[in-house]
Amino acid sequence: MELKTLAILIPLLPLAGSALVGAIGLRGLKDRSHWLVLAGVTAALFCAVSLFYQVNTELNRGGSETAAAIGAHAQIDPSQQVGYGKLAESFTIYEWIPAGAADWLNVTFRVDPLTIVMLLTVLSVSTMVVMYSVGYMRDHHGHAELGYERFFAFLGLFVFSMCMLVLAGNFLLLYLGWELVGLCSYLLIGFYYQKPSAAAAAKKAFLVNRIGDFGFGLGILLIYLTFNTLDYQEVFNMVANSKMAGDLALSTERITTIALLLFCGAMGKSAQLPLHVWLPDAMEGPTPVSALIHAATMVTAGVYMVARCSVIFAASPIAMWIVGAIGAATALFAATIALTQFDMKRILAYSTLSQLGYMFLGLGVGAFDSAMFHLYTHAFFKACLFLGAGSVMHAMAGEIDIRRFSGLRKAMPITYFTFLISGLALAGVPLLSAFWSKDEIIHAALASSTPWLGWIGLVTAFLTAFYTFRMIFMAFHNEERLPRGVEHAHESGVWMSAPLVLLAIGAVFAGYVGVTTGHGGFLGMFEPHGAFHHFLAPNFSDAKGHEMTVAAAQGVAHGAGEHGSESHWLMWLSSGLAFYGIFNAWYFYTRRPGIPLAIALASGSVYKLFYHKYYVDELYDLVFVRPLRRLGDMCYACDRFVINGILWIIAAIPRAIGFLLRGWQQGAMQGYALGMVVGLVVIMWWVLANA
Amino acid sequence: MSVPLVYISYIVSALFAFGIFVGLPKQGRFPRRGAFIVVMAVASAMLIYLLQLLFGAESRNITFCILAVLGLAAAIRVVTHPLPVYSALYFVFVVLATAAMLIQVGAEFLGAALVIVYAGAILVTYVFVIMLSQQSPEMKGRISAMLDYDRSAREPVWATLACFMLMAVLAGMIVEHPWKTVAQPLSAVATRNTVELGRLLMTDFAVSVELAAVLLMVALVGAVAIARKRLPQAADFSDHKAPGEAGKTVVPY
Amino acid sequence: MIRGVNKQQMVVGGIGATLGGFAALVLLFIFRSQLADLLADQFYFSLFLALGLFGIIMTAVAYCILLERKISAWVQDRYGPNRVGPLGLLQPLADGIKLFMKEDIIPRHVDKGLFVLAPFLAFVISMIGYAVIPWGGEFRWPWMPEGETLKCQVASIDIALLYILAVGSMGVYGVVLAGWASNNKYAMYGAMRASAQMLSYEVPLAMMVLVAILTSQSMRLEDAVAFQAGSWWTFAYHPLAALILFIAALAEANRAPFDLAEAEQELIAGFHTEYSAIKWAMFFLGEYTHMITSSAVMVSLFFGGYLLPDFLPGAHWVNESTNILAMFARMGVLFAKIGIFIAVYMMVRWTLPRFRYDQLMSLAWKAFVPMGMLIVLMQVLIIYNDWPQWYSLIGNIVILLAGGLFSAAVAKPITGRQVSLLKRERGMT
Amino acid sequence: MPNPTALMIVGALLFAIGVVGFLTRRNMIVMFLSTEVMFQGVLMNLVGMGLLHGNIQGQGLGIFVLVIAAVEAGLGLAIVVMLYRRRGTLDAENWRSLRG
Repeated sequence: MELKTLAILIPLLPLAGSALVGAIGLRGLKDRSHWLVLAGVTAALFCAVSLFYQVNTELNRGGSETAAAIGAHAQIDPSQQVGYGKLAESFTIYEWIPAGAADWLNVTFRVDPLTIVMLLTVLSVSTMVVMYSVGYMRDHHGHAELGYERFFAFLGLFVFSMCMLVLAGNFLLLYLGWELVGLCSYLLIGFYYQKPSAAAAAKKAFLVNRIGDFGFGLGILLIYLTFNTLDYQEVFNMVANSKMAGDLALSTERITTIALLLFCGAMGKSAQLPLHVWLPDAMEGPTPVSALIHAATMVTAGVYMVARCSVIFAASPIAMWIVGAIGAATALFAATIALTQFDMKRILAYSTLSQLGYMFLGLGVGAFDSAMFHLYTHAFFKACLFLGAGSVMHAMAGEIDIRRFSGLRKAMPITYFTFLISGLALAGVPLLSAFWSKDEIIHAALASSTPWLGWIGLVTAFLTAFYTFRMIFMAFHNEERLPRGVEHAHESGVWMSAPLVLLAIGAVFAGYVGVTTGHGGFLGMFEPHGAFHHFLAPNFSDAKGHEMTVAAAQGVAHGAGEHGSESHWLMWLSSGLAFYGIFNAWYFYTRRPGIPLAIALASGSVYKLFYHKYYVDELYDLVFVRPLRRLGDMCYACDRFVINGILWIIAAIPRAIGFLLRGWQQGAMQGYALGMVVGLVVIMWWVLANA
Repeated sequence: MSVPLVYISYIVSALFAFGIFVGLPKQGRFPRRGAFIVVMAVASAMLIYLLQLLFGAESRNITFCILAVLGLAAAIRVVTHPLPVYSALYFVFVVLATAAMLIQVGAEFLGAALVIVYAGAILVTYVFVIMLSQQSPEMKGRISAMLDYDRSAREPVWATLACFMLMAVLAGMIVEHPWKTVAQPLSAVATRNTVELGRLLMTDFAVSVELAAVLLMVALVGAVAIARKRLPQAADFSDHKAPGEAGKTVVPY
Repeated sequence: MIRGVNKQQMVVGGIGATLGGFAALVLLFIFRSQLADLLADQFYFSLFLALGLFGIIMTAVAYCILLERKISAWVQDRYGPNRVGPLGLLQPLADGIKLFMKEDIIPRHVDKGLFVLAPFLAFVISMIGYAVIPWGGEFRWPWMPEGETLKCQVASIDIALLYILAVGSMGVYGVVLAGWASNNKYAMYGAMRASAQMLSYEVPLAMMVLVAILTSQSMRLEDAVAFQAGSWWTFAYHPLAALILFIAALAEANRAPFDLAEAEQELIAGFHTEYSAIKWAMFFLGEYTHMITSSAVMVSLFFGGYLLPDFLPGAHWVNESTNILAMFARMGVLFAKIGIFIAVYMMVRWTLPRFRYDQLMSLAWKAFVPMGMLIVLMQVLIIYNDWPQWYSLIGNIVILLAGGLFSAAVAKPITGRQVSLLKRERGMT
Repeated sequence: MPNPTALMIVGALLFAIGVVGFLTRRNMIVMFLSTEVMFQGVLMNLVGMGLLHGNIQGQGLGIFVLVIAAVEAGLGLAIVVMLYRRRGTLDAENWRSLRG
């Protein structure tokens, strides 16, 4: 099929499934509601694969020259339009909003390597999660939960929204997808809307996202003001040429403002530091939702957006610095909180925050392709971890606190092994997927002008390994204990274990697309810039060619070329840290279970700080929520007494007049009609007399 | 031609209003049949005179005048006849006269549509409803069979006065106003009238046509919903009725 | 000897008729050139045509009644009327004379004005539809100048089909007023049934006429006929539409199996219970005239009008020549087609049992109206997209099949009285 | 062809006659009939004005008058039937519950 057809089909197929389920699910499909959505998402996945093959072929053929040039990281003249060529195609589907005299804001889809990477990630994880949900959203007798069809309709809608977000060819459509995924997130977090905590979490997620989206919207408006267009390609071309609309020169302040406003949206959606509070609470939603939306796909939208706008960000060193700093801070901050939590899903949520921080760190030092690579590998193992946690939760009758159970390894072998593999990947154990991607980011950071970011990354890597295995050891090892009310643990059914296994395979092997050269097999393993980066190279050529980040790019290139010799110490160091973290966890939680308590008691306030998540929620409550509530009370009082009083007085006047005139109304319609006619005649006569 | 047109139109209005007043039912009988006929004849004559003045010298369109007079007389009988069925039939006559007048001025499609929609559908519905609600009167005791509320008019004086004022103001305005007539309009419009009308409806008025369709649909549903009779459900057929009870219930088809 | 008429009357009548005929011939001969001029003028020709057609159709109606009786007798394995004249051919004359001679009763309790008006309305309204039917195409008297032609049609107007619909929609008044004015319970029920029925069937009727209008893209009947010249008849493009039009016309004419307004078993004689003699005959004439009118319209719209099928020998001459003989041939073709339709009407009446009232209504509203809408939509699409016209044949078949399948799938007992064989109802033992 | 003004005068008279019928008659059906008479007047006025301006839009609007009349008749008669079922009478004077 043509690219255009495929690009249209990819969002429409899940939407069709979702709409059908929404329309006839409750009456007709009931327990079978999942089929339509599953079919739609799977078909979309096939479309995306087909898209990938077409573009890949094109890349290897037509775009080989430029790609080769970029792959070798030759110096690129910024004024030269390098890059997309035939690899990126925009399709205008529909003229959407008239903007100005002849201009339209169109529904434009853009297909380029970045899009395809995102689509493949999103759709493959979605397919897995939809499959998993079929097993998860049922009780022990295999009956569907209440709202089964609603769940799948929302899930399909989410996949549609995410595809729209990814495929968007201009900022307005991106914003639409952005808001749509926010809506789906809200709906799905609040899926168990009878639970007050779920409803509150949904509301919180929505409101916190609003803050970020406000900045994002402002950023888009500023882009329109600056460049007079919202189309990606045009905007990026102008940025690359340092031009504004009307051929004025673009100031760095302006571009920084735009980048920071856009990043504001990314902070909200990807839960970066000041706006991270919603993500842990979002774990109130069903576990597949947590896996899909709040770990693998939607929260990475911010990363995707920054990578998409790499040209804009790369043009502003300050913005890059802020992105990197916030990413590093979030990574460390979330990892420390994760050390102390006991709720499996919350640990994973903080881990997600931390990994997203890595991605932003990578973006901040100009390693856009490495960040995308980490996004891609992270999707697999984090989804697998979440789904594993869901599997445990399913077996434990909803209990998720790792203090309440242990030693599940025997009872749930599949869950255990997949969880272990994904955990190893998350910890950064060599030869598993995250090892490659995380190391790349740290390496790029160390090679950049801000090496301290890389050191933070290394510390976080150690913490990551520790908290991951703390969870694994507490939940799956030691003697078998079960929470009250659960007779015996059992392995989940095939609907749930199949996606686990598939995702675990992904967690092992996904990393190799980034380390093999695409034509060299395993021999190119230690060349970090492999097929993945080669594929993505056209997207970031402009950004990397820009003088601001040439240094960073050169650093990566430098490391890439001689990873084997000069950077070996980094590999050894990071794997050493990972193993050390795992060893520590093993020692603390299986050998000497008393130690953690002792440390917690000894560290005292620090532990409390971690345990209470740095009191951020409380701080927000104090600084924002309570004053706002006061303000609301004041407004209410004002409304109640002042405005209502005025209204009462206003209403009293016609009431009094009505009281006087009531007698005239005799109830027979014809009397009124007579009055109307007389009035009509008088008015007409009046008009005539004065004509 | 010394009398201004406007005074003639006032006279016509007064005569028509008076004719209605005379013709309105009082205690169910035709109160002053002779007077009514005389007044109507004079009013018609004045109307024809007025119309002739309006037509000017080049055309004295007697057919139109006759149709107008017949239509107006029928309309007056619609509002004055004490029996609703006759009112409805007179209204059919009004519709036919109107349609004929429209066809005469070249609006042939509208005329035909008027007959189809009004005479063919709306009025049949009226007749249907009237028949549902009223028996036809006995020949001998027409008054006794007539319903109270058909026998007497409600506040005829005020109504006819208002009617006179309305007629006078409208007719006076129409006659007096210096209408800007477009040169040679009529023949150009009249040829291929139906085609032009179709084009107009499908281009300029396309949205209105859609809205009208929706409106009709809504009215259809609304009418069904309003007038539906709550009848016993079909399940009632399975009930065993006591002898003598069977058949007393209204059974819906 | 016709029963009911004495010999003296017959003799006087015969002499009078002969003398009158002779006088007419003489007058014709004297004024022949003026007559030729008058006949060559479209206006006067139309006048003559109208008068002539009135006679022809009255005769045709009378013989339709005879035909009906013969056919019913044939269906019921009887002889039918065979006493008056050879093969009973003078029976209509005898019937007519009888109906004129009978006492005209106006019951005391009726509303006299409307009671008298109703049969005339019924008759006249069914009569005036003739005006726009093209009876024989264009032709030329031998004495007319070369190139000029006359239309063998009373009125050739732009909105002929609308006119027919308008006239048809007025047809209900005769029945309704008769029923109401009779002040009789059965007549009233008959009238109410008739009015609802005719209103309902007018909708599919108008839709099918609309299909024909769309197909020939003109509201003139002669254009509809011309459209069918040299191509397939519209029937071949729109068989379903023709079928629906036929059935709706049957219902409009209050013919069996849709004659609920006069169902003997239920309503004595329905709306004309109180009528007798000439007023009753008026209703009768009205019904048969209505049949002829609707047949003529249907033939013109869907069955080629006065055209002979092309493959017949001489069809070219008959269809296209302006010769007066060809015109008469065309008229003959049209009358033959009308005759076939009337025969079908009668066969239907004596073959099929009467519908129940709810079946009648659901047939119109649940079958004909949706199918009609689809056909109209399809024809519009064909015109809009410039598809070949024969697509409509496929469309018709598809609509018919789809409608049949759908109704078979959702068919439910209509009254709820039927006990399901499969499911045991609650409360039943 | 007649002068459009004549059409408008006849329309105005029809309208006024309808008004008086609506005001004086107590039978609800006849009141509705009177409104139909008013519609006729409006229709004629529309056509007349259209002719006056030399265009066909008056007739186009006339079609919509027909639509409205049909809608009004359908709904109005449905309401009348319902009211008749309630009280068994068509007298408009019977429905005065809106009296102040």
